[in-house]
Amino acid sequence: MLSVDRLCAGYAGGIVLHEVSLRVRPGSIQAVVGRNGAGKSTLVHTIAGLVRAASGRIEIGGVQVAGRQPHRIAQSGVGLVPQGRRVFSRLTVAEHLHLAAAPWRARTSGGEGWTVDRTLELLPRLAVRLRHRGCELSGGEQQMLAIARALLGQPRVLLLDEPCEGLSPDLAARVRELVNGLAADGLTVLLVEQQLQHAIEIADRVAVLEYGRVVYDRPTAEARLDPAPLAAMLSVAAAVPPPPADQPAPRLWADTP
Amino acid sequence: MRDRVVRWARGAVAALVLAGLVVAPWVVDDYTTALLARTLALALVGVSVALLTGVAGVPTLGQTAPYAAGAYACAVLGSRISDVGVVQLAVAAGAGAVLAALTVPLVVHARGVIVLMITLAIGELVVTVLGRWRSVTGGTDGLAGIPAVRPFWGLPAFGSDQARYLYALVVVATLVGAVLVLLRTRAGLLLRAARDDETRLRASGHRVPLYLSGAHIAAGAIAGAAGSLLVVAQQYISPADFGFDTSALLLLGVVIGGTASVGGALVGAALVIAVRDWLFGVLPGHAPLVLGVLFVATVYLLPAGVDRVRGRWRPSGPPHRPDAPAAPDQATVAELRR
Amino acid sequence: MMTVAAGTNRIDPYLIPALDGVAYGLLVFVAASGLVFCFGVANILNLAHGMLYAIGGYTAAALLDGGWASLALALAVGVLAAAAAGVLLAGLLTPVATGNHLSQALLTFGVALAGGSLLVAGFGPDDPRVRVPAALEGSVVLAGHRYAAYRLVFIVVAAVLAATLYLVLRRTRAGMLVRAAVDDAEMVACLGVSPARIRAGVLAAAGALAGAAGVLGAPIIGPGTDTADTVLLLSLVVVVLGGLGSMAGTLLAALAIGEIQTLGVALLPSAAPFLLFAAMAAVLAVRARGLASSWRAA
Amino acid sequence: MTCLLSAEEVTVRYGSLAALDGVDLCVHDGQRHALIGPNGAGKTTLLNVIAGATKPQRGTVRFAGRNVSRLGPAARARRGINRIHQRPAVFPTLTATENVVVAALPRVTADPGWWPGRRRRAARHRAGALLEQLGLADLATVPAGHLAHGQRRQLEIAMALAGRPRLLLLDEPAAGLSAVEVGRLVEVLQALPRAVAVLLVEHRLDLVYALSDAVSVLRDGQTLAAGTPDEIRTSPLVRQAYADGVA
Amino acid sequence: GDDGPGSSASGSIKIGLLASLSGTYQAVGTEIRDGFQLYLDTHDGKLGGRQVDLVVADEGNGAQTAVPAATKLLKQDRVSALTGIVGGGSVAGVTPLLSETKVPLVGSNGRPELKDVSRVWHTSYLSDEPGAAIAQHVRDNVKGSVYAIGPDYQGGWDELRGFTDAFAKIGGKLANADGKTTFTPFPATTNFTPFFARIKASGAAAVYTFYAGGAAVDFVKQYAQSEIKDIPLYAAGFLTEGGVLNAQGDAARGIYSVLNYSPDLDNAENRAFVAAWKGKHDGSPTTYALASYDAAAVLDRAIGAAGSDPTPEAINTAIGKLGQIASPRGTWQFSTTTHSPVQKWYLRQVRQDGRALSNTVVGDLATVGR
Ligand SMILES: Nc1ncnc2c1ncn2[C@@H]1O[C@H](COP(=O)(O)OP(=O)(O)OP(=O)(O)O)[C@@H](O)[C@H]1O
Ligand SMILES: Nc1ncnc2c1ncn2[C@@H]1O[C@H](COP(=O)(O)OP(=O)(O)OP(=O)(O)O)[C@@H](O)[C@H]1O
Ligand SMILES: [Mg+2]
Ligand SMILES: [Mg+2]
Repeated sequence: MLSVDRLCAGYAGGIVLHEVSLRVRPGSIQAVVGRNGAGKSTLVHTIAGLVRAASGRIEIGGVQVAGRQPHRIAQSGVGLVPQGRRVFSRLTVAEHLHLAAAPWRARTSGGEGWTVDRTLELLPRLAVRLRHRGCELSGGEQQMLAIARALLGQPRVLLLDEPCEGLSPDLAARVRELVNGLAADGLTVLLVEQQLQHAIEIADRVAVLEYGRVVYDRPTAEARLDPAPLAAMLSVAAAVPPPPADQPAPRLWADTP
Repeated sequence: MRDRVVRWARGAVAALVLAGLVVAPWVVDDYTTALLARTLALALVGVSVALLTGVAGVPTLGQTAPYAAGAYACAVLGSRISDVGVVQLAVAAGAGAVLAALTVPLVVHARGVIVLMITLAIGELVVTVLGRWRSVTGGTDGLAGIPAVRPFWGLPAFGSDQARYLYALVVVATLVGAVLVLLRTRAGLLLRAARDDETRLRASGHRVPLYLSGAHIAAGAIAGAAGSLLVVAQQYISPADFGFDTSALLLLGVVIGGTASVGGALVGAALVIAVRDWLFGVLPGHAPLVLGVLFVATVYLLPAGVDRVRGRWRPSGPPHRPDAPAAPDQATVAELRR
Repeated sequence: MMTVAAGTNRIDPYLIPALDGVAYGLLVFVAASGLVFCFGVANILNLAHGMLYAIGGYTAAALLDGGWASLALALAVGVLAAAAAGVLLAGLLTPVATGNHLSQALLTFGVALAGGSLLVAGFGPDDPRVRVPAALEGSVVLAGHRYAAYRLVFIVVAAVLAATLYLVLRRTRAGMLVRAAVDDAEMVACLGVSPARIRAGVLAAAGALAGAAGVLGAPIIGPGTDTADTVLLLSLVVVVLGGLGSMAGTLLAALAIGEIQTLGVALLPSAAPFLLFAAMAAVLAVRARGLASSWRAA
Repeated sequence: MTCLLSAEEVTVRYGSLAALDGVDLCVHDGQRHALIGPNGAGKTTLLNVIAGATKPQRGTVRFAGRNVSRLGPAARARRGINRIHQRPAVFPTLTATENVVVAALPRVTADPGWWPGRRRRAARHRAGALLEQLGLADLATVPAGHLAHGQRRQLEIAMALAGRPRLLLLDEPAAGLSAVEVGRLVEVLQALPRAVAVLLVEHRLDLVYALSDAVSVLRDGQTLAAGTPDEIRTSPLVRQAYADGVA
Repeated sequence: GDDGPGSSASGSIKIGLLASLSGTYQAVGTEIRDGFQLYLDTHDGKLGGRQVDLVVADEGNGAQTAVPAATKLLKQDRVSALTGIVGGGSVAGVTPLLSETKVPLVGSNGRPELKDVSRVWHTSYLSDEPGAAIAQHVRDNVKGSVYAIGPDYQGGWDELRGFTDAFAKIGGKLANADGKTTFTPFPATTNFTPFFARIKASGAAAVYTFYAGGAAVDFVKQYAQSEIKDIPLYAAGFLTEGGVLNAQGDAARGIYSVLNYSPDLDNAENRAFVAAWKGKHDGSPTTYALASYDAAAVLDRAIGAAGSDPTPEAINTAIGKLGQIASPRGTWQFSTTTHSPVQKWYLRQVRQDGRALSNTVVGDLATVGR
């Protein structure tokens, strides 16, 4: 459904993505993990058309879309939950939902379409904030709104760039559940996620980006059986060390040149 | 690598321009020299506009106000008290700074288009006052017959276009050099930070209004000094020299020069003013048309130059409820996209 | 001439200026409406607004012959011509579309300069004559004072315009798209709507509004070498004073400017040259300080 | 024991919505205090009130024994309240180093001397050390606007530290950070001098329990519970509240 | 071998013409250029027997563009004489250049107050002369006080002062509340109704005014729709001169104005002038075109009289010795003190003339000039 082939992309400062290739089958979830600055968001933005591809192919449903304008790509069924929410600050929640809703766009794969009511049922916090503007929402509420906005576009391919950032743990779990369900309905999902265990939990495949290159791309079943290589690659072990004993005052606080 | 090439190239161009400016009076005719002298004065105002608009992020259409204050102070001084250039320069800069200081309470809290309109109003008010305070300013017809200036006590008064031009060049070079040095210090860094994100700067403990007031007054002094150069170059001033056209062209010149770059502003403002003055001479009746087409073309030819504008010029932000100061958390997303 | 109200005999020199302030303010609102939409709402700084208005004005001067049919024709042609110019402008604006006001100012100022001189070249430097239908040419008597009939037209036009603009912006999908594009055009694109199309639409609509205003306003702020500048300045003042995009605020600002220019001048003639700009600077500065937070709610 | 920071009866209303409704909070010197709660509970709002970015309708904020309710954010920062924002706020056209230098400037105390640029050099020195600590040394000359999301978050943490806080307000510092960077963050926070108090808002409870020695739970603008991490971890009330935040 | 600025051995001479060819005063500037050109066209392109190389530059909206353009004419093109210049402020700005380059200016329109007129000549008038010329007529014909109103800039002050001073001297009374002329912000005023309300309240029996260009159109149109439309309106002639009359349409009917020229004056020079003008342009010539035409005539005679080497200095001296000049406006001569015309003024009224409205001469007024 979504395939990326030898994709190179970057900014005026230089190339960030080097020959990235991924293949996401319809109804499956591809997780992408990697250190900060590895190029995950750049990949998502390039697929969505917000960053220009320098070379390589991006195919959606067999159609090459690299180089097309973002709105054309969106029209071909790509929905985006961007990093940092990017909700419209002057529009109310209700207006966001009204604007994003595209009920006329028939869903190609099974499952009923998304309606405003259904999204509000999923994210009830939004229902009580309908008249608030985007800039007045809390961080988590903005994240919810960004997810709702993407869903209402009835996407065939969903690009999620850290969709659970800032969501409370149980809500994050529910969103992951939802994504899982969507994929089961036939939606193609590209999920960028920082917490490896959460990525493995729902994804069918997991890829690791390092300095803009895919250095690992396996089915998650494999990763679950033997998580060591993957964890090593991401240095997960270092994540949360136990609280240490008293520390000497570090040099940080010395003020001498 | 590329950076170094660019920097080197920029340095080379600057050196060439400077060399060209120094030898100019001996290679071009009187008209061009006179035009250049006048242009230098306006380019110096352009520098003050860039200091506010580009560096500090407070776009202004009102730098003609301190410019006019400087020019009239210098003209009155010149015809009644002293014809010594450095004295006039100092008094003019002081007058510009005082006027700027008086208007600080009006501008220091405003941002974006709002400042633009406030400064526009200040400029227009000053022009109106100049037009009506006839006993001092000569009214709308202006002040003519300002005696020639001597640069320093004991030196002869300027008698030629060359001399006037070289004096202007020395003054402009000195002041621009001072500005460039200033911008390399803490002051420049803090102003740029204020332009980028004022709320963040406050959250770090900085007194932003103080910095902006300082920048405003400094820019006023520079514009005032430029006013005295105009008097030297032209020996005549009238409110028309300080009208809205002048402010608008200066701002556009600064935009062409790249807003945040002082050298660029100098060149941009000088180009715009020189081209306009030159067009009115060579293409009578078609100057606005050609000038307009040139502006449009500039946007296409110099995308890098004109696109360097940032900071407060991003959309003026979501309309926050007045009782809730914009929580920095909830600022617009635009600034993240570069 | 008809008598609308029986006049009192007491001469009240401030009555007519006050009424005129309302009519003039509304005219200013109508003239500014294109810019209200384009700059206030869609955040595209269009310094060619005055030129779009002048297109309408010159159309009116060329087509009006004193009959009602010609008024309709002029309105149609003026709106179309100015809207077309707006679309052209939108095309030119593509490289500086991303909310960069100073570059937009550079470009649109250039267009205004060039377009203005082309208009003058085409229609001549003299102010052309504008003939409105005879029924509107005369004056009516209000409360014992004679008053230009045509100005009363603007009370209706402005009310309709303000209401329409408000409804379009708040209630329609198009209005929401425009406001959304101001916040984040890329995300609007990710919803499947082309920001370039939105921009073209905005400028076409702004052009149409300015063209209509130019035709209707021609008898009062007639076409001429200075029209574009006058209209642009007044419109900018109104839009910024009105709080950039708030329809109620803009209407209020327009009325305030109308009153300042009429009643204010009548009351304080010696301060007349300073009134407009002094009032503007004061209001904006006070508002920037947040001292008058309630002002906006009004 | 007296509080370094105390917020009393803080109430912030937005129209009919009470983002904070009579919240009390006390952070002791050197305490690592966590603030958790469902989305929209009012955590960020409380941080804004403490930092001076939002004026509460009611309530006072005391810091180091003084009432700072009337001070603006800049004055509070100079007294030692530094923060990071939920959405990373950096100066996009300034390089990473310059960002930290700017943040450090108000609180550098160079030895007295007339030599120009002394303060800036001291600040620059500290900026280098901080960037190194947070693993941003390679990005020192990159404009902050060109950084990835997570890198910006780290940069802002460096900026907050550069201000030499007595109280550090962290709004979801780990959100969007990769595992390695979270590890580094934990290291940095643990390396803070004991005297520095931290008020930490975070949804990752593993971090909260690892880093904090007191936890307050907010919900719907009210304090639901407060206690040690262990008490909170086992409180059924808190569990239910966090779950209810969803429903 | 330098044969002096502007002239060459081949017998040609360079003249600089500076006029507003763009901007607010474009209409006037164009008339000035066309008037001068008309004289050249009807005189084989020669002045004083020398082929003229006319260098035109654009004055723009005022001094800030006029000064550089004049600098070009004087310092780069090195013209032997300068003519034109619409704005008084522009003239003031150009005068330092004149003293520096020693080139004479034969101006054809605006004229500020100048300390030194040794190189400045004007074929137009001094701004206070129209008012002075019509004061007696107003005094004789208006039964009651007169309201004086005008634009708030130097030109307006001078025009109105000319009238009010002369009017007061012969015992006239102003209706203005404080006895002083009302000045309207210029160019900001587009709406005159608040002023009309004051006029109405003052109980004036007539109004005297001066406006030009767009303001004149607005003033006249709004006047005709206002509550004071029946109060007689007297004005300096510019109120209804040239293109503005067309724009004003019927609103201008009946307005009295004072000017030094009208196309229907009956003399041989004028008949030739008007015929030549109509052969090239639509409509009748204005006083602006006439003044510029006369400036060419002055230069024609002065260059002829300046001898074999017409240096700017020589031309300047020759102008001072011209004496009587026959012109379409009637014969006039330069005043020795002000260097502007001593000439006759006419009373005109806007009347129907065939299908169009025109300024018809209804009487002679005083001869004015110092
Ligand atoms: N607008 C930009 N201009 C120049 N360089 C950029 C820009 N945006 C990102 N980069 C650089 O590209 C690289 C990849 O950034 P990207 O945002 O894709 O990372 P990421 O994997 O999403 O990181 P994170 O986990 O922090 O979100 C980084 O090194 C960053 O500095
Ligand atoms: N400026 C504002 N105008 C109106 N309502 C606001 C404003 N700021 C915050 N709110 C509301 O106040 C409530 C608390 O917001 P706050 O940002 O403090 O939540 P939070 O606890 O930080 O949540 P999260 O974990 O999602 O970031 C939210 O419901 C939010 O919608
Ligand atoms: Mg990212
Ligand atoms: Mg929050």
